Amino acid sequence: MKVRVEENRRLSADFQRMRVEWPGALPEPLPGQFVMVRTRSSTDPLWRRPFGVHDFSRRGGSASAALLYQVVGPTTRDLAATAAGESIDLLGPFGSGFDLRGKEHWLVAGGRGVAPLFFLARRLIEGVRSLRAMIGGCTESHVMQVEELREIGCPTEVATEDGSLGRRGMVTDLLAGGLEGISDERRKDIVVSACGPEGMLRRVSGLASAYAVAARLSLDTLMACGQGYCQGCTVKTRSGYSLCCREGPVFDAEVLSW
Amino acid sequence: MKVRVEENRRLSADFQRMRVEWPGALPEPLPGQFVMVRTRSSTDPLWRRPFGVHDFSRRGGSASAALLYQVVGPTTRDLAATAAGESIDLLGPFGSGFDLRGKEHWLVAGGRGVAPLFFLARRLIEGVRSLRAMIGGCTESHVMQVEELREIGCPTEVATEDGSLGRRGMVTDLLAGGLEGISDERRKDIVVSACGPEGMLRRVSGLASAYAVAARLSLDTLMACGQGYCQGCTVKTRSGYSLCCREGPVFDAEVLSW
Amino acid sequence: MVVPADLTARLGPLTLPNPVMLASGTCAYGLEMEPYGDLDGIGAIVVKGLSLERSEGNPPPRIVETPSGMLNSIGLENIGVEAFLRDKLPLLREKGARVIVNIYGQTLDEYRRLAEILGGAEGICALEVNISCPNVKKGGLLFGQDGRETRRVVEAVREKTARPLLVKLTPNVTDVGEIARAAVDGGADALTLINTLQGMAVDVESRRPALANVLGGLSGPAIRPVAVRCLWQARRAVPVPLIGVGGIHGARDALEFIIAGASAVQLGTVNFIYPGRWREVVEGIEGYLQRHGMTSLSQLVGSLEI
Amino acid sequence: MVVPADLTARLGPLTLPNPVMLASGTCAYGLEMEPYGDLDGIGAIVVKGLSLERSEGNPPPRIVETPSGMLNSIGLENIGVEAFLRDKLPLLREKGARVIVNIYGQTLDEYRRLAEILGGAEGICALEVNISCPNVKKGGLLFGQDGRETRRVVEAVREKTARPLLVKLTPNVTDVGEIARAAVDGGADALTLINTLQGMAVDVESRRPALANVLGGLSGPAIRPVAVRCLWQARRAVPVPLIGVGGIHGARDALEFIIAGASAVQLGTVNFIYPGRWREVVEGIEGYLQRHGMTSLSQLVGSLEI
Ligand SMILES: Cc1cc2nc3c(=O)[nH]c(=O)nc-3n(C[C@H](O)[C@H](O)[C@H](O)COP(=O)(O)OP(=O)(O)OC[C@H]3O[C@@H](n4cnc5c(N)ncnc54)[C@H](O)[C@@H]3O)c2cc1C
Ligand SMILES: Cc1cc2nc3c(=O)[nH]c(=O)nc-3n(C[C@H](O)[C@H](O)[C@H](O)COP(=O)(O)OP(=O)(O)OC[C@H]3O[C@@H](n4cnc5c(N)ncnc54)[C@H](O)[C@@H]3O)c2cc1C
Ligand SMILES: Cc1cc2nc3c(=O)[nH]c(=O)nc-3n(C[C@H](O)[C@H](O)[C@H](O)COP(=O)(O)O)c2cc1C
Ligand SMILES: Cc1cc2nc3c(=O)[nH]c(=O)nc-3n(C[C@H](O)[C@H](O)[C@H](O)COP(=O)(O)O)c2cc1C
Ligand code: FES
Ligand code: FES
Repeated sequence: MKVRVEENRRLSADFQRMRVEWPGALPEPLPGQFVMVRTRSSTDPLWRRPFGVHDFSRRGGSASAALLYQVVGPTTRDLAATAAGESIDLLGPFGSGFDLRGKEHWLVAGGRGVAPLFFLARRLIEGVRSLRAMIGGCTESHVMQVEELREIGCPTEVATEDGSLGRRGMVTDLLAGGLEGISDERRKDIVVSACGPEGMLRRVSGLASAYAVAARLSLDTLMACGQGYCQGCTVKTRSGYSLCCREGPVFDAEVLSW
Repeated sequence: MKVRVEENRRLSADFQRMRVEWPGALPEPLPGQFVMVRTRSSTDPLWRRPFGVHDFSRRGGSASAALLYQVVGPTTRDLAATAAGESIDLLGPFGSGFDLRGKEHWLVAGGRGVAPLFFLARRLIEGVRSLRAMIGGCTESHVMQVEELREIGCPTEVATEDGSLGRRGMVTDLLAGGLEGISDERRKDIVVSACGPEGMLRRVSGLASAYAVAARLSLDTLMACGQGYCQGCTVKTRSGYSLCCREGPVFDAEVLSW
Repeated sequence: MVVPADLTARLGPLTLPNPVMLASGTCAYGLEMEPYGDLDGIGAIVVKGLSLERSEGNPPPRIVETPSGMLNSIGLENIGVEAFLRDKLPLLREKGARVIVNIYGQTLDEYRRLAEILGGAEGICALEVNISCPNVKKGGLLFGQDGRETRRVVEAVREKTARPLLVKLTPNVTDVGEIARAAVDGGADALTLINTLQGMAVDVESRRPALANVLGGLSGPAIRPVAVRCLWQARRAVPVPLIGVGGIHGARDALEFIIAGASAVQLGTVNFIYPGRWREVVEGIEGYLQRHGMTSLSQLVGSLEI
Repeated sequence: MVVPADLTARLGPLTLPNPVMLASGTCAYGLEMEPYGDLDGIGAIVVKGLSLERSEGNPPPRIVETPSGMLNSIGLENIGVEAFLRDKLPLLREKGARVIVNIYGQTLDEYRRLAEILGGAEGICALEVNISCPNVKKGGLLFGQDGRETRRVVEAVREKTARPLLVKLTPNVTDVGEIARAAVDGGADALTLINTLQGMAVDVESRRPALANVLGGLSGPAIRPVAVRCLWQARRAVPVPLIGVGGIHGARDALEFIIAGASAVQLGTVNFIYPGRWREVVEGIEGYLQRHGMTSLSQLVGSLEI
């Protein structure tokens, strides 16, 4: 489905944010869901690419969604070169969302992983949940949307591996510090929602199980279809294989068999 | 080789003209030669595409070439979307040129076939040859560079199939009329140089042989390499196969075995 | 006035209102395609390959993108034939879908039992026998890579069912014509060509195979020239109707197969990218017939001039 | 400090300073590539397949573009072995090019005579036997589609020359390993995999084959997964060095083959699009070795972890 680009803004050397119209024919997206995007009609690259919904808003009768993307290959390069008024080809929204229930939410993002978590933060604030965010990246230019998170009222800490912004270190160090400093009682009320590179998610998972907090991880697998047709995006869970695009991309850390 | 686009101008609904820098490392092109162009790094479309050199000029130490192209597929669509300051990937110049010798030159173009003939006209005028041009197309928006030809001093007649510009009919009707109206003696001095769709070139060839004038035709074959590596662009001649990209694209009408 | 063209696809005992099917393994159990158009508009839906028992399939990673194609080693994951009949088929029938069931076994006996079970089920318009499966008795070789084994599988299924029988051939053979003849000798009503080409990719950074299974099946536009060639070779080898599949991305591609001799086509990998594409292909074929003054699909089938 | 890596490619009796060759039929007689870099920087140049007599090749159209690939039916047009030795080889030697001559015959005797003629010529570093040619005695089948015929061709050539002998295999077979074994049994020093995949395309507007010859060979990135698979299958079947070819577009692709077991690679179709690409591939392989702390190419060859 062709959707019109309303805005496309460069945020740093390799990150951009795009706002697109959200046609009435599409269901309203939930935080954690994603869309499948295609920028060319040629057959290389062949597949659509998944992008988490970064934000969503309605104004009057019309709606728009935002995507936050890191420019890494042909599709994201094409996206970066798309001007407002042009269109992109998008299907969705697909997949399961993050968990909006729970007393206290900790959002943990690595690099472009902040994309779906910003939308989650917005919905959690609308639902008047208690929340905080921890955003990490290798360097300053990979840490996105910190001000925007604070603006919508989400307390946000930052870590970079090179120390160029916030605390020097991994975002999971922030998480470890946070979990360490609180009581067992309070930990029961916490839901960690995380998105980022696999190594980071594994550490989040490890911390969550060590401190006995719930964790929901948004996984990144290769996806040919994004909607359950190809059975290619399999994730190993304790009860067998699951499709990342349909049962995920958000999984309980507990069910994953890593 | 990456070359910088200096100007890219829309001429009609589906024609554009692009000026690119011509690096000093490349030999100076001759009228009738072509370049092989690529606009993407993905592998579909796979091949470069050939484009005749439409014009060439030097200013001071630098040189630039013009391409005139009809937007028909992915490469020409990409070309049309390339802004001044961006680059395209170009190899060349390849192939044989038109014949600059001869007393009187008649240039016959169908549609985008005017591309190499304009450059030929410029060189012929520089060489103070007597010349005239006949430009045809199915409709007005496919007849390009008529004013420019007249400006550089080339008398130019026009025919369109729908009569929207110039005489109604085929450009080969103009050629037939011209050849009909002159003496056998004068015909000996004439070289017809033609570029256009195959049907038109066949008619030019037929007229040339009927009126015993010399004709040089620029052929359009599929080309994978444009420079003699693949042996894919074969043209049947009376003495066997020839490579369009190396022995052509310009052939004596006589030697072709159609 | 444009006369509507007759798009009926004739596949021996099987007749479909139009020649555009969805290929096995690329549309799950068909129901998943509903958001992109009413299922009864599709020529036929070939559901994911079914085995006797539910199968988990191969470990991940199972897919990788390649130039204009993809490799998959799904490993024929499926819910099993009984679950299909119980949970999926009734819904498909309700929607008016024409259902073709793709089956695979690891022994002749498994093929036989599948044919028996499905032979009795209502609302299935044909069986498609996938013989691109490892022949347990013959090491790495597939049933479909050997003429005799091919014939034996098809005979085994044929004995157990009177339903229209399609046999789907692998391109990974020296002589497609030979396998085609064997399948027809075994009792196939029509042949489907082709299944995926065997391929492999390496992740150069980790120096591991890109697929956990090492080898996978190549599909998508990259393989279309091979698929058209196989179809044409089969056409010269056997007199039965053929179904073309492999790299069809749009109507133009479907027409290549039809002109080369296919009575119908299947869309596979394209469903992942443009899930509603089947409709455009149907319309594109109809438009082509009208533009070329033909009144029925059968005039176009095999019209290639050599 | 970055230590320069040893890029020497070891192919049995043949040693090359780097593993990047140009594939037969994609660089004419090599000389045509000079504008894009000194010929002595190329690992080796495999010239256009030569036959005893000059051959005109097939009628046009001979090529057509396909998704991430192309079909060709050049028909092995070439100037003949004598003209090559007289007109091309001296110039190639002058430029310091390492020349491998690709040969094909239509009978065993033609192969023998080619080997004799070339066996005596100076300045050829190896022969590459193309067995993807129609076997005149066996109808449509190619020599390379049959194990026994493969062995006979290789033996015939082997008898007549002591030069390093490469044998180039076709992927259009059921079992690449079997043909690889036959070629090695016949006396091959190394194997080149793969030649083109057989394919076909239809021009839907004219309803004619896109190639005058109807069938053609598919090459380019589209076939890379098939080529890597064949290379890997050959590696498991035979102990001789292997040369990988098929769809290499850049260094990353070359590394796929090397990691899967290729001691060298050949660039084919990419020469049409990026004629100087061989240099970037050489540099890319060297950079990879350095980045991964390897000091020589041989550490990388066949390093795939399954
Ligand atoms: C559910 C989900 C949601 C996502 N949401 C977002 C989002 O909101 N924002 C965002 O920026 N990204 C997101 N991604 C990731 C995004 O889909 C990928 O980065 C996408 O591949 C980019 O496409 P591309 O064509 O630009 O680059 P690609 O060509 O796909 O390359 C992407 C990266 O992968 C590497 N790569 C490519 N092919 C291979 C291979 N065969 N083996 C190893 N590495 C390879 C490349 O080197 C490159 O670094 C999401 C992914 C998933 C699964
Ligand atoms: C020597 C030479 C010089 C040329 N000079 C010029 C020039 O100066 N200006 C200019 O505009 N053009 C020129 N051309 C033609 C130009 O190279 C082609 O139009 C080129 O293919 C355009 O590339 P594309 O990617 O935009 O479109 P393509 O995808 O290549 O498509 C071009 C056209 O061909 C059709 N087509 C594509 N594939 C097939 C197929 N398999 N079978 C049948 N039809 C098909 C398409 O429908 C489309 O109409 C020249 C050609 C040659 C050989
Ligand atoms: C992910 C995937 C799964 C497949 N599963 C099956 C299957 O279960 N049974 C079968 O006969 N073919 C299966 N195929 C093969 C397709 O039906 C089809 O023959 C092949 O992909 C070529 O067509 P395409 O290029 O249009 O995809 C599968 C293909 C893909 C890509
Ligand atoms: C136009 C063309 C001509 C070819 N001619 C020959 C040949 O004469 N002998 C040969 O052994 N292979 C020939 N080949 C095959 C290539 O050498 C190579 O094996 C094949 O194209 C796969 O590699 P690629 O995908 O990199 O092109 C030819 C390929 C092409 C595209
Ligand atoms: S991406 Fe195809 S099933 Fe998940
Ligand atoms: S286009 Fe390759 S030889 Fe002419």
